[in-house]
Amino acid sequence: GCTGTEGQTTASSGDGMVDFLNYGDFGGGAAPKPNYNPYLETTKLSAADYIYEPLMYVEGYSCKALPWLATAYQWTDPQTLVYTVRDGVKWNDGKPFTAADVAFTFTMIKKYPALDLKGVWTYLSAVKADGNKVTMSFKKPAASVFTLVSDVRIVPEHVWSKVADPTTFTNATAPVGTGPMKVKSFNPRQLVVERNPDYWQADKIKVKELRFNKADAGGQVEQLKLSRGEYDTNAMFVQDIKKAYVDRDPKNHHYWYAPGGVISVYMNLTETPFNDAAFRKALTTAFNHQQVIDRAQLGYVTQASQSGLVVPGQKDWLPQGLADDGRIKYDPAAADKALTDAGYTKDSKGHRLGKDGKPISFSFKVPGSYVDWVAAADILIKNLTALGFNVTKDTPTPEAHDQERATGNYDMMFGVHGGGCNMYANFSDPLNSARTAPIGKKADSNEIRWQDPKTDELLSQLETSPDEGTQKQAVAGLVDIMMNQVPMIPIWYGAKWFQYDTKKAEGWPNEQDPYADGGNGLVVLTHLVPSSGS
Amino acid sequence: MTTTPETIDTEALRVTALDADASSRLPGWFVILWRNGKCRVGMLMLAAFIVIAVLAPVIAPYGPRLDEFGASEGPSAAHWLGTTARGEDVFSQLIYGARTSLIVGLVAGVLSTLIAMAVGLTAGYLRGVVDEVLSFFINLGLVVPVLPLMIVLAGYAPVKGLGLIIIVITVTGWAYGARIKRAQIITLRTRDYITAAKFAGDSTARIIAFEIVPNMISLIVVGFMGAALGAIGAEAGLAFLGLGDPQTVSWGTMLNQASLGGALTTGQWAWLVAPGLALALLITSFTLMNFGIDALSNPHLRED
Amino acid sequence: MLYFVRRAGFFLATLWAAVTLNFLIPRLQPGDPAQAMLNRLQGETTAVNPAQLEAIRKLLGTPDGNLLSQYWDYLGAICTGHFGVSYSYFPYTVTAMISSALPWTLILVGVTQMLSFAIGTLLGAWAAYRRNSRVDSVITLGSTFVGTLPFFWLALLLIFVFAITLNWFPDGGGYGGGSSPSWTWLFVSDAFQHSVLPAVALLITGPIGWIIGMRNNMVQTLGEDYARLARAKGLPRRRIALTYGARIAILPNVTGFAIALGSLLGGTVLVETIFNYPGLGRLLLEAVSNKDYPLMQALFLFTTIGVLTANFLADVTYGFLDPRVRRAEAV
Amino acid sequence: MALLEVRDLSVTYSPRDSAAVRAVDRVSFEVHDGEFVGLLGESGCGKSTLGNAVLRLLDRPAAITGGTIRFDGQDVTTTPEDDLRSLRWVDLSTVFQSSMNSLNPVITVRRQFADTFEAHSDALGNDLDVDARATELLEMVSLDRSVLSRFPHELSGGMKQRVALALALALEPRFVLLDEPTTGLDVVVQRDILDRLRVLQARLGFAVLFISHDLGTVMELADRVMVMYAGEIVEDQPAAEMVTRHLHPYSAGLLGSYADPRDQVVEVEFIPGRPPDLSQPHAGCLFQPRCPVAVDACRTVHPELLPASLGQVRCLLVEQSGDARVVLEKAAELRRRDQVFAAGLSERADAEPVLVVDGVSKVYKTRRGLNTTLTQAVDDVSFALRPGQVTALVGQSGSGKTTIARILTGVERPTAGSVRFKDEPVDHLGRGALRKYRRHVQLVFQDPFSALNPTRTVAYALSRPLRNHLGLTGAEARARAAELLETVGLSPADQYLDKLPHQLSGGQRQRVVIARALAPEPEVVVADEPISMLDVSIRAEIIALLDQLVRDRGIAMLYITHDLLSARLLADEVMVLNQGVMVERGPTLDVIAEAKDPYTRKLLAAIPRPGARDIA
Ligand SMILES: Nc1ncnc2c1ncn2[C@@H]1O[C@H](COP(=O)(O)OP(=O)(O)OP(=O)(O)O)[C@@H](O)[C@H]1O
Ligand SMILES: Nc1ncnc2c1ncn2[C@@H]1O[C@H](COP(=O)(O)OP(=O)(O)OP(=O)(O)O)[C@@H](O)[C@H]1O
Ligand SMILES: [Mg+2]
Ligand SMILES: [Mg+2]
Repeated sequence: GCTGTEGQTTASSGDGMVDFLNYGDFGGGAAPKPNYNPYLETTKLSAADYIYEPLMYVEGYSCKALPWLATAYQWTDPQTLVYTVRDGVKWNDGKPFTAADVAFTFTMIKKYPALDLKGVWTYLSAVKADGNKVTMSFKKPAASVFTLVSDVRIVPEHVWSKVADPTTFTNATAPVGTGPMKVKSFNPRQLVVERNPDYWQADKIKVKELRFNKADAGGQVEQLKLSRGEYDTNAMFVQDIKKAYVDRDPKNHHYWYAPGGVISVYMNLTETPFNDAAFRKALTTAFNHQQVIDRAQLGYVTQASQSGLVVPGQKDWLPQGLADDGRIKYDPAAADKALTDAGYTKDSKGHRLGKDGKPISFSFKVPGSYVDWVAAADILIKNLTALGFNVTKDTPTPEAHDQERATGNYDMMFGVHGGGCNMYANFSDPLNSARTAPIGKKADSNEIRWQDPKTDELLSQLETSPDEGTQKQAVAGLVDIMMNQVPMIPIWYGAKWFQYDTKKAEGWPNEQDPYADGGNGLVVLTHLVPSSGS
Repeated sequence: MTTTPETIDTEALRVTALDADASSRLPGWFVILWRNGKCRVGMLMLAAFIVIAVLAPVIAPYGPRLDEFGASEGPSAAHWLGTTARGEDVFSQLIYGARTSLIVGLVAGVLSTLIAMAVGLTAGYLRGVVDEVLSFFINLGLVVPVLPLMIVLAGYAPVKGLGLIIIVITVTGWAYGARIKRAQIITLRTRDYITAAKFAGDSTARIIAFEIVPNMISLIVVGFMGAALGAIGAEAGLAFLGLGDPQTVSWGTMLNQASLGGALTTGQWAWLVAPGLALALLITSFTLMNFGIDALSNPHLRED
Repeated sequence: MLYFVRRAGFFLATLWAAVTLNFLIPRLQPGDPAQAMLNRLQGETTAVNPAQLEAIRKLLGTPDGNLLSQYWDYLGAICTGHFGVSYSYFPYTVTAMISSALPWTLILVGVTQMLSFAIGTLLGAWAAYRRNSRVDSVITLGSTFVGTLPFFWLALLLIFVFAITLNWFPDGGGYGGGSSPSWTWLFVSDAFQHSVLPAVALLITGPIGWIIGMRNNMVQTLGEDYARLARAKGLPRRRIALTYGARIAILPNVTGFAIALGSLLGGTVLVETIFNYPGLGRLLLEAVSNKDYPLMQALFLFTTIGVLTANFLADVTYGFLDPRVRRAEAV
Repeated sequence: MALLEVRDLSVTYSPRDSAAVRAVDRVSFEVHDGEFVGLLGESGCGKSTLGNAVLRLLDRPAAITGGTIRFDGQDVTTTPEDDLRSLRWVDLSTVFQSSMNSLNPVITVRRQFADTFEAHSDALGNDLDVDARATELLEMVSLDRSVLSRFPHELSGGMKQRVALALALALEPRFVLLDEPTTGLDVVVQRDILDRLRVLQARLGFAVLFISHDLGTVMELADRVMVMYAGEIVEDQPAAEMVTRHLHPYSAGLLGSYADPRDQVVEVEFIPGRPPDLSQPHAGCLFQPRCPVAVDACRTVHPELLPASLGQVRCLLVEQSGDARVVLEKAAELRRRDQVFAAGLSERADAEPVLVVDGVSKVYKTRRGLNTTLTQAVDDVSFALRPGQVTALVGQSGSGKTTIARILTGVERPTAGSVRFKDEPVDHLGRGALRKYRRHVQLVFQDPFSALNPTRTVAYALSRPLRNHLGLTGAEARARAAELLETVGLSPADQYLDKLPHQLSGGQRQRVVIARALAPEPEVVVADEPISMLDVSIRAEIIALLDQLVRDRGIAMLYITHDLLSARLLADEVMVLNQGVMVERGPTLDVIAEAKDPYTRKLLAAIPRPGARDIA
């Protein structure tokens, strides 16, 4: 409790603040070097996320855009987006933050395409600052770019304009940002950031220090440490989380695995019988999702909706009247019947025959080292075999697996898509005919080779229209395609690992209060308060 | 002291015992090994492992990948060593695992030892240009980047599963042994009895195999033990890298899965300890046999 | 003279071939660096964002084209020592990464390798000297049993018992979170504490090969005539064991040791991974799994040169250690 | 009290794979301070075993199965190993029969000396100048001090032996056991060394037990000579007595096998039959089956070693009759007729040479750090070998004889000059051609201890050439191998076929090596000291065998030896080598009778005359 005495267990002192919280890994590989360049996605240290902030923060659970460095935005026309920049924000070196910084940031990204992680300049034509307004002009209607543009981290002009080459800038000493935290100390074992007292919403930050700890590659020791309560939050896979973590301190140890990307069964749509929509649709009831979830995924995940959206977070986008949010029940009898009806009969020995009268056989590829995927594939293969298909399992290495998926060298395999907040990207990446390639060539992202004019039309509607109603209408059309044409069959949602400990701080997001997902560190930090209990 | 009749008697007894020994049709090397008590224990242990491996389906109570039991259970009457995080029976996996581990260990061990011997001994024995060329390959073998090579081999090799693992391990593992053996043979090749064998008209291969190898059996055995151990370990490592067949059950993969499956965090000691112990016991059986190997290459030692 | 020219020629040829393999093999692996980096970042259950991939490709300047010109650049890099920028530690250079990791590996693994060799050789010699006694059994069997326990298993056990449960030693890393590398007493002692567990793990599993090898060789040499004469000479038993048994028995192991030292890097992956040790082994594993070609190539070059040089030296010293190999050529 | 007192000593080899061999059977003798005792005996009769037992160096499966050994009053059989150490080398030193093999191969000769001194620094003090002392010792064995910095493999066989000998004397022990220490030495050096040994012995007063087959030397040098047969001592007499008035029929046989090569007529006889199988129990006298004068009682009664004449003898006849010499003389008469080999009996026709050596030289280069030393081992030597003829090569130890043998057989390449076999140059043959060449040319190795693979049985060693060169396989090869063993006097052959080299005595090994060289029925035999470790009787027999082979099959033979007697018996032509240079060459009789070269004359002068000391 908050007795005011200095103790080992209580990290909160009398001032109503948490002294420090232990976080998990901080990125940067096994031998991290200081690097707070927010654009070096793959090598920056995660502390950069607490230093640099976006215009709007689109939280990952229900995809709400939270005003952040911008207080508001407005589509003045489908090709023009105007942000109102927040007043009174200061860079942590004391200089004021202005709209000019935003314009500078975008101009710099344009100049160095390697920094353009979101690809905003494929749409943008110009970014101008004017007073507290920033105006973004697009080459064509580009409503879908909103989440991308909003998410770009803004850097100070007075620092970065002096950087010779921002692509190789490590920003290692005293990085200047607007965020709630400043770098306190770094060594390859531990990275400490401390509270920025001048933060624009400093009143919401009740944590004095975040300590990130370098995790080992194997994760064994980390798991042990987590289970012993050495971390206040972490994001890792833990086998049997209940026994290993929660049960050790049921009062304080919690986890919440929000649904993420959709893991689907991809079928090679250029091959028979997968090119037959009726066949694909028949398979939607063929898979025992629950078994996959319970056995292969240890109950950590939930069944995916056939709609391609992540429910319940994105429920608002679903068209009305979709039964059970688009989750389709496992019903082998129905699958059997649907297949037979579609002209795929069984012969006397129980083999499912193709339209050419030959038994259908194909392979299911799954990376050998993804133990959980292999287990899931085993279950699906069992389901398919029960329906009379002759399915062989193939276990290439993950790299080979990815390559074969991209080049279309497969019959059936798992693929991951969607799960983000950009509805356009969610559907466009896997389904847009512009994003595919002939078999043998690497597809950009449409690895199933779905080519459908109707889909493309809906996608362009979704891409361009700033109007929410129109967008929803387009999504409804795409959901309909997903439900009836069945380009792929979603099975489960990848879990966003997130464990937290309420000993020192509370206010973590969870199923009851899903204000963001566990990975939205910036948002979560503003919700944390010292523990009241114990 | 004069010889008493008894001592003469015991000697006579010895002679008959020896006659009986000679009449049994066992190969000489086996007799030599069998005589050594420790070696005998080692051979019996190894035999036991082999029997277990061969009879795995009979001995194991369940299939190794049957995952119908409660997950992460501790040892019980039904599951002597508990169950895995996926609800498989650990004991059954241990029994079946003996198969893979033995096959990989022995086959890859033997193969890489053979290659190492063929290359190393030829190089060291012939010297000159042959040596230079073979040494070139040995050196290459020593420095090829093993990790990516494994990945590449796994990606392109026509065989998969156990065969692939054995190939990968053999290809990457022979050079070290070859190097050591080459060094050793250089000191042996100038002995008079080797020259004598040349006078007897023996071919180079034969001289190496029948004159030199018996004199360096102990070194070869050490090499083999190292290779076998390495192979068993590498098999686990490969599975870890995703190059193995995840469906194969071996002690290595068991260990991997046990530690990945949180055996440490959930306190399932049996799952974690059993395969490690089995592995150590298997190698210990080799070491025990090593005590008898001395006598093979050094006849002086056959007498005790 | 000709002899040396020839040796040097073969050395260079081997070096070139090895270096070429180092170049080719990583590139034969399926997949590309940008993809690998993103996968590491996101894990398998997040969809890949094509724009992001594109940006990373631009950043790394991933050469997806002409292998030949890449090869040329690579040879140039080797000659000049400019290995370029690491992909997985962008924008840090390969040289920076390696030079910060090298001392750790050299100290931890180098020292334990040498200790392993020394301990292994001594124990092996002792076992041979007391052949078939209890000492022999205890040394050989004991060391086999302990030494062949799977390394990562043993390491985890050590961590669990001594770091997590007893809290005697830190659970990993090269030094504590609070200190940073410098030549202060505080840091050195901190680093030492961190090296105890990995060193112990290495020392438990390291000597076994040397023990058995040494024992077997020495049993052989102790049976030779010269050892018998030494006994007749009344040399102390220990002395016979050392100068007559061990001195000659150690010879085959010298080569092994040279190679082991030369290939320090390869053997360190596991220990550094488990103990989270900031050395070359971890770098290597990362480089490989991230397809960080520049880093990989430099590390492989290290190994290559290390092993080849060690080999070369072993060959040369062998002549000094064992005069018999110097014997004039006979057919 | 005697310095060494051996009482009823028995040593048994009990190998696991074959029957136990009682190699030494209730042997008793004494050696007094300053005494020089010779030990003669049939090859394989247990001399080395006895020696090793005295030094307590028996390895398994040999064990002392009875009796005591007292050294200076101390029971050596029971003294703990650690206490023995102070005794060793300081009081009790030795030269092994395998002395060519007993030097540590990886340290220089200097280190081998230093080691010895260091081990006994308590007895010597620490401030000993190793180099000075070692040089002194090496001089004693006629070796140059440059040998100090060499490694054993860089020395010739005889040089290694001399180093071993010098080592044995290094600490001036009270008792030295010399087990055939001079098999690799030429007579000059041998004589020189042994003379110095005697002088030294007289000065320091140490005792020597000298095991040797060189009857002449033993008789000349020893104060007392013991003769051993089948594990037993059969006679023990003062040397002079032994030469002229030996009592045992076996002693008589041995002495009959000796002659002086300088004599006009040289004849040697050998004892028919084979020694008994020591793994079987025997009643009666062990020599009885071969004894020409045996009586019925000899078959059943085992004679005891009883005092007779000036010493002791183990013979029933001597026991029974007052004057056994009469009987012995009669026996000698009987025997001489059938088992005799005489020199130069048949005339040899000159044939075309098969092997021509032309101006061959060999220089060894040894690198020691940066500086290289050159050793001119052979210098411009030319000769030819003809079918049906034996050419003997004699010369000082280290003069390059083995090197010539190696060059001739293609083991080593000459630095200059050429070797031609039937008009084909052989000095640069490739591997395959060499193999073919060796079908016709065989080498008998000088050192039988390193010429046999320790892991391979006798049968294997013999069957290889039979198989490769004659195409014999399986049982055929084994039968032929057995025959070969019988011809070289290893009988019953079955007993030896499956033995491993370490289970054989030195002489037995040497005979296996000879048999192996003869196996492929070669046209040319290069024999490098083939009989140095054999007793005189078997020596004579082997010479007879070789002679017969040479004459019957038309073999050309290069016979390298230090033993001028055998050269005289066997060779048609003698070549004398001195420091790599051929100094003399000619028909045997001429060379021996009227040597021109001073070195040759020295060589001849050095031949021992048994009993000469007494006569003088
Ligand atoms: N490998 C070698 N390196 C250097 N010198 C050598 C080598 N082999 C022999 N020698 C030298 O060559 C000379 C002749 O040696 P070789 O063995 O031919 O003598 P040998 O006449 O056979 O003597 P012995 O009768 O003692 O056997 C000796 O001085 C010896 O030291
Ligand atoms: N390890 C062994 N096992 C069995 N028999 C052995 C062994 N070693 C030696 N012998 C036998 O013991 C007998 C005596 O051997 P020893 O070496 O003492 O003979 P030796 O008198 O020295 O002969 P040589 O003059 O030939 O050297 C021989 O018949 C030999 O075959
Ligand atoms: Mg002997
Ligand atoms: Mg010689």
